[in-house]
Amino acid sequence: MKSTPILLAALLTVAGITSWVMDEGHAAASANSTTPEQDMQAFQRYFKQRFPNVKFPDFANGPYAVNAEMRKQWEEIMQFPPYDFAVDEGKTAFETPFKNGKTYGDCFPNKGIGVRQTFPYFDTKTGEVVTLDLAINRCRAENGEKPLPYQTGVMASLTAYMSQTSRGKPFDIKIPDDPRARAAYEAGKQYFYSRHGQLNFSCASCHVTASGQRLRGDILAPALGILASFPIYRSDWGSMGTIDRRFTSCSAQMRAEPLPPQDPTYRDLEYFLSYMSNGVPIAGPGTRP
Amino acid sequence: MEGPSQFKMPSATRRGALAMLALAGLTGFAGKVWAAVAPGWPENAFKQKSKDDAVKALYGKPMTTSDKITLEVPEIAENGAVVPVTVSTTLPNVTSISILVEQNPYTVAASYKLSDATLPSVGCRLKMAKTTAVIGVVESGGNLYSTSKQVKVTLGGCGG
Amino acid sequence: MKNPSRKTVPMKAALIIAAMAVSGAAQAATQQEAEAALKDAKASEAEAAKLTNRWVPTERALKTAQKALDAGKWDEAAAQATEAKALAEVSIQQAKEQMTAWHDAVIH
Amino acid sequence: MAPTIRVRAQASGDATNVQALIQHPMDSGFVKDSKGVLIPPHYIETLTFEHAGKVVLEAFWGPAVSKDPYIKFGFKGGAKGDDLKVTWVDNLGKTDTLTAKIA
Repeated sequence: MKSTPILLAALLTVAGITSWVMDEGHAAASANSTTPEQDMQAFQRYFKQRFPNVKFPDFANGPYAVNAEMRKQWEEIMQFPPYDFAVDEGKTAFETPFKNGKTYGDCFPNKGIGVRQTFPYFDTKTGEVVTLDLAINRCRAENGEKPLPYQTGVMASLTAYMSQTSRGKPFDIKIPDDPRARAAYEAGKQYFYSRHGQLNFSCASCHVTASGQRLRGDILAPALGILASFPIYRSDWGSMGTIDRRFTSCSAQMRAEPLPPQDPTYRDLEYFLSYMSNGVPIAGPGTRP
Repeated sequence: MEGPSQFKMPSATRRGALAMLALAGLTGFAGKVWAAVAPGWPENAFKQKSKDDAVKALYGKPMTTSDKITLEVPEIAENGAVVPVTVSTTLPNVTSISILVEQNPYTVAASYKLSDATLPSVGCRLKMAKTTAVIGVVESGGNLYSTSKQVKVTLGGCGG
Repeated sequence: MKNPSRKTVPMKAALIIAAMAVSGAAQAATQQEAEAALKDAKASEAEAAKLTNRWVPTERALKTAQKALDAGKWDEAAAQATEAKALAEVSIQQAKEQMTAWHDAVIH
Repeated sequence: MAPTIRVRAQASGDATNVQALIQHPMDSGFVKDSKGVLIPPHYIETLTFEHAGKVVLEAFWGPAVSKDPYIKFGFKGGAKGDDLKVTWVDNLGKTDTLTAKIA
């Protein structure tokens, strides 16, 4: 039973943290009475007020937008960012034809160039949220190729290249007039604000209420624009990672058992977060500590 | 870099390597055999675990502090795995610049040999095990100068 | 306006109770008791999974319990299963509470 | 093997500014993998830059240089279109070289 004291300590810590986080609790309202459009306006207003000195497009740069000391190191690293190798690999993979002679470009509008900002979208035919990563693997399946693993490797390289061709284009996420699309949005919103895992944290505990503050050595990124720089090269990983890799590791850090990559719940979460960030320009691929 | 200088190992090192090779052959620890030393690489200096021993192994002479060296490091490293460090100097006739990290497992992080055409400024990214001093060492006109700065390294693994 | 901090009180209490339950669990156990405890814990974890709220430590305790059971260590298996069960029950309570409590956190 | 070296060399005035990024694990020998086994040391020991037959920088690196290492320096001379040869050798005897054009 050697885990017991640690467990106990963790639980007691959480009890403390809970009240700390909740002290800043927001006025409650019947959340379903607001439209996504109203949610987005409130969401963006919150972060603009919380970080009055951050220019709106700069929210794409996460912790570097809100912390000067980190920004200096980031600018140093951006002189020759370590994701450059991934972008090269992604471009080659993107342009290399499948066995049937077709390419990724054939699966996307505008041949896949400059389209990152439109993902994820709600597919009214299948009734589900489609992320860029999912679209890439569906493209492979349609062309008789095996799916790529979602968290790192070629998938990260492909999305790095596709993001780079989309830099500066503002997030342009739509919620079509379809009750299923609205339900997916609401599910993502609920997941974002719900507490999960042993540490009793929600996504919002760190990336809304405590955003810009230090958690151990790191500065917590504001939720606004938080996906705009993906995929990212994290020094901590020493490699590239996709949004799935980040969601999975966030879950694990909250001591919640991660969902499988591209689980519908994670896709709904990405849909909600990206919609909240409408207008923030794509800045991926990015680097993070 | 040309030529078979690969084999210009000091004899003691070579004997050691040969002994290791024999040992590896006997015990099957084949992985060890592949340890090679690039030509010119100051193997002994990279083994030192203190500032004084490192400087002695690298240069064999004492150093004095100088305000003519600029050491650019972050106050708080965003991640100890990637700490940007730049050493520049206005001292003349610079032949070598080295960077030491005082409490890393091995003190010498990097050492640069400059030609007479090289500008006296080098930047790189280093790993730091914990909060400690980074020391920039400059060899100028045959003499050694240094400056140092503390860099705070905190636990990461979250955020982003 | 509601006081949101009031909502967390039962949660806190549950967390502490769970921790206490865990520390009192190391009793002598038979094979049947260990197997029953593990089955019980797995049932709770299945409910947590339905609520999309499995916890890392619960999964870890379940795995350790299974290993201990396979190795014939009934005491350890029972203790780990009891820990897993306690954790799973708190995760279920957390998920149920959050079904409405999340509204309080929404930016507005 | 995909190229492991990326170089940006820019002539500006009477000097050339050089930045390079190398894809290399730079394993220190102190880090364990996910199974708890120590990853053996694997790092670049020397990195040289040659311009017009002359070594303009020789870097000696150890395990404390970051993964996917980066270097920045400058030298007097060098003109647009000149060759800059970059070579690294690591502790396992692996090596790569690339000749870039100064822009």
